[in-house]
Amino acid sequence: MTTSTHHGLWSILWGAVVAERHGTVLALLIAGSLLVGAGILWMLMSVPTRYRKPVVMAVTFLGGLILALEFLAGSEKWHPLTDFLPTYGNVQMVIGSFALLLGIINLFMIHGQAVSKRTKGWANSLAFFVAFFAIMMAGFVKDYATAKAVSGSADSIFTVFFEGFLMPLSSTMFSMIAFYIASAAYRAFRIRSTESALMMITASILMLGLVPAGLYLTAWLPEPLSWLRLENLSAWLLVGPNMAVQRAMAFGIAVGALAVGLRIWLSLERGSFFDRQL
Amino acid sequence: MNILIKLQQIDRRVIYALVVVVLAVPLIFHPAGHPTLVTPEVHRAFEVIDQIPKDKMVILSSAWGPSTESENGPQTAVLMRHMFMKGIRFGIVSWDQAGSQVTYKIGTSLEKELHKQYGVDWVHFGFKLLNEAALRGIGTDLPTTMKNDKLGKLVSRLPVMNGIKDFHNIGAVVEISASGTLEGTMIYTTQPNGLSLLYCPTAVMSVEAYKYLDSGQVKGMLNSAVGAAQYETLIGMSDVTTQASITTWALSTAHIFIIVLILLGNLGYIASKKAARRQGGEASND
Amino acid sequence: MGTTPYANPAVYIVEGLLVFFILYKIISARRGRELFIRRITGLSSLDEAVGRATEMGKPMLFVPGIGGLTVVGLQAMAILQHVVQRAAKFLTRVIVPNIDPIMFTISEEISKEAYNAEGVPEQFDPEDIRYLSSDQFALAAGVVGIMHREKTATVLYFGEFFAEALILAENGQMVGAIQIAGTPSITQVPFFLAACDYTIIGDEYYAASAYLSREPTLLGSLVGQDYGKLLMMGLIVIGAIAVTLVSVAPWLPGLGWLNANFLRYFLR
Amino acid sequence: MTETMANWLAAHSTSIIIWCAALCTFAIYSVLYAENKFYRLFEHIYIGLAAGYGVYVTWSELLGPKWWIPMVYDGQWYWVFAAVAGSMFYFMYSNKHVWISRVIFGFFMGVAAGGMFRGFYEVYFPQIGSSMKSLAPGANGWWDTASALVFYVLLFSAMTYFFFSFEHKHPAVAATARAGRWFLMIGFGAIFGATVMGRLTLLIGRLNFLLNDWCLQQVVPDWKSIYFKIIAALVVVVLIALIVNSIARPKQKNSTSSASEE
Repeated sequence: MTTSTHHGLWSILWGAVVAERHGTVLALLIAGSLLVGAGILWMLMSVPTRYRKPVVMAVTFLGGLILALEFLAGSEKWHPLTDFLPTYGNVQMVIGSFALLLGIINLFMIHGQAVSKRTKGWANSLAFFVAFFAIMMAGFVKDYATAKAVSGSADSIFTVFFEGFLMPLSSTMFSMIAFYIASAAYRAFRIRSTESALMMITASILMLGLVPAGLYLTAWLPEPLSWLRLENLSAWLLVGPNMAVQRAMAFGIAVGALAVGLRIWLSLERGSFFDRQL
Repeated sequence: MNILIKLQQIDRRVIYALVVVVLAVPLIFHPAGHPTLVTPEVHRAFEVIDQIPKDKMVILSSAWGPSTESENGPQTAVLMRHMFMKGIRFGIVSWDQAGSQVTYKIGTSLEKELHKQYGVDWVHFGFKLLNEAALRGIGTDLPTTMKNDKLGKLVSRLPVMNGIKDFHNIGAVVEISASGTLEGTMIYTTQPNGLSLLYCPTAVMSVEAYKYLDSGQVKGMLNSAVGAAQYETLIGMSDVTTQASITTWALSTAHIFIIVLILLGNLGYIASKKAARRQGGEASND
Repeated sequence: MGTTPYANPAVYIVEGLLVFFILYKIISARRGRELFIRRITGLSSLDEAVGRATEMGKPMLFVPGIGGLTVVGLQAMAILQHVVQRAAKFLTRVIVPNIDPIMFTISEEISKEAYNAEGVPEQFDPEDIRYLSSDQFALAAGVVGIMHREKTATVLYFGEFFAEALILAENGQMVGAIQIAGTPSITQVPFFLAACDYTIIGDEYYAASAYLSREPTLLGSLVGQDYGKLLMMGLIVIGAIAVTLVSVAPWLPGLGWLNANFLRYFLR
Repeated sequence: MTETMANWLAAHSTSIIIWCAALCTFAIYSVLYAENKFYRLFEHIYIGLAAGYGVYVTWSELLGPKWWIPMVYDGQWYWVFAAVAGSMFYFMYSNKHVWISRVIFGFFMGVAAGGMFRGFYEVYFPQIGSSMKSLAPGANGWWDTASALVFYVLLFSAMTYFFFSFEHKHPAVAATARAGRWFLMIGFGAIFGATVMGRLTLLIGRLNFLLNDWCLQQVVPDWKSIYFKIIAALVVVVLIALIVNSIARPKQKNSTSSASEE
């Protein structure tokens, strides 16, 4: 069949493009591609204003089209897009990770300014830089140093930064919410209305029913009333009313997500970000 | 009456300090062993794992880091222990870099205790980047998707992977998570391949998961450390004191404390409203 | 096993209808069809909140959540635009702390434009739009600091929130600010309900941005979504009747057909 | 010299880590009393570490193995174009060429949207299916019918609350929607209760570290030690003083408002 010869031709061409290169050829290819890339960017810069929105729209649409078609048009017999997905995922992740420095640039600007102008608390900003470079350098040295002693101590230092600082700092920050939740319960959880009463009562039953406390508090209830025991009440609340309500909210969110997805995908979304003259 | 209103203005730092005391005391002095309560969703999780045939592997999909170790750590540990005891092979993949370290430690310490061998009874696939392709790959071609294990060895060469290729050889997938990763695993790993999914969330996320338990998209669930403690009861550890059982006892006192706070707060609220009404509708200090 | 990982007839019908409803309503709204949106409690109090800050001569704080450049975040920006315009009219400052560098540039731009639109560009203080940190809790710490130092009279939370929601709302209450929150993050709604004066719940958040901006696309989409939800309710009712009939009157004709050709795609 | 340093570090790393971790924990918790310099310093260290670690991990787990190594060592030169695409993000800092960053943002938004059809099918079709509950009496007799009815009432009234395109004027609709909002509160109450448990569990984890890993291993030999008793007694005394103080005196402005950067 003709399609198969076409297919063969394509694969030969594709094979030529993706063939592994090494040494000087590789270096030349990389340098050349960089030049081509710079050229593409330069061309993009000079795209006239009226073509800019269509370009963004097309890229948005095509980016999503692959995933949409994979599911909607794919079948057991026809699944080239499914086979392409792992590569597609890799490409996305690699490109996305280049955005990493966006946040870092901002942080550097803020703290760099504080240090250079010696504003109040600039020492803290200095600590930011020290911590930033210390853990990053320790990480790279431990991975790339050739001398065993060097990489060994870097590894130990990295472990100290990681297990001695980063891990406890993040878990402590997170655990601090427990204090806030206690004081919030005390000051804000009031029976102001039917609504807040319902919320408060459900929360209280659950708090007791989820832990052994509830088990012992209402264990004296006789068998015919056993459904009133806190653990049974809270179990019923969770699988009964709570489940129905969570599902109702999920349905709303599901349709909402579909609508939002469509608007974005087809570039129908409006708002200052989308409406701005490019 | 007056004291109730005054209590309303109690410094929040006093409440913070009381929370610490209420939690610290049961951490030092606590009843031995486990509470007897076991909820149905934990029971079902136990049954799913318990009935997995020997020729299949369980995948622990672990999406948590050190900041939620006290919730997700006990869940990971008890599931690993059960599978070691039953001789069910399992592989754990971590979608969190720091979490990979923590789960590997849990595995190695249990392995020592139960005389099991890494690479033969279990494998840690290390940290992998969470994306659609990786989730899909678990079902379609596990060894190729994982490639190297935590120690950098080729996964397909490990004895534990004998006969494990794709979803036909996977008994269940367990999602141990501290963030919204459940749906991804559902969409790309378990449902297209008809695999059983168990869920080990942090308490915050457990409430939203009941809709999936109802639909069978999730087969069983261990809710936070409390769920892990219940699971420990099921595998015959009810007399042993563990991190999860201590947590459960400490939670009991803390929850009662918070309920007392809520009650006091509301009594004070009512009292101050009454007082305000008596003073002729002066605004209450709410 | 048994189910195919690709689309089936039920998918084409249900998702097709949903897409149709949404697109149809968007298009008809854009063509100028007037669409109705019910009143959303809490939104009408936005003006009251601006007024209070003006009265007290204190700044307002607008926290656009901790999501990045997502639809939720962008809708928060639409609400921000509305708020800043009102505030600019009364020369009240609005402080906007950001977690995401991209959102930071967008919110800066929006504020600047809002002041321009009110004819008081010189009143815009770029220092009020801040990038704090990309870390969730570091951001929370920074926002808490701002609340206490600036004694903000009004705090608005619109966007995606996670564990930090409670820290923020608690501290806002501590400084005695009037607080309004709106978030589609269901797990954080209870904390806003407990600590804020008004809370816009779940889906209402999307309605809120449509309501405030009166943007036809958003309004149309919202109406289309309502039809979509009605469709889902209808499906459930049909299914429930069919399932009940199967156990009560299995001999009824057509049940088998319905089951084999449609319902089985839902009932796994 | 590096040799001895490596050995010393390796030998003492456990103690060092535990002491550092305890220091960090206290520094962060100190903010609960009042905002202070110690806390602010550690907050900045935290931001710095998190950012530095992020750069390291992105390189060592992502850009290194998935981009640099395939490109430079495996000869897949075409990966260069990923860097070109990635550089487009940075045009957001340019006033003139900001639109180029929109191209790459658009790509990622499109990707996020493209998965919606499959997502809706896999997540919500079973949800719709399992909502089709039989109203006929089942294994538990009429109890099943009652549960199904309760389910439908809650599901539909909560869904009605989220209809926006018509005024909830008709008394039936208004009442349903109001009931729906009440039922939602049950769901939110459940989330609140469970969240309390979750956050307390995390705090228990930290306290457990302070008590068992730090205090018991590094500070005092055991709970019966005299030092521990003294510390415990001191804590109780301070606590009582705090309570008495805060009840006896009317509320004052909290001292958290001390000046702090950013």
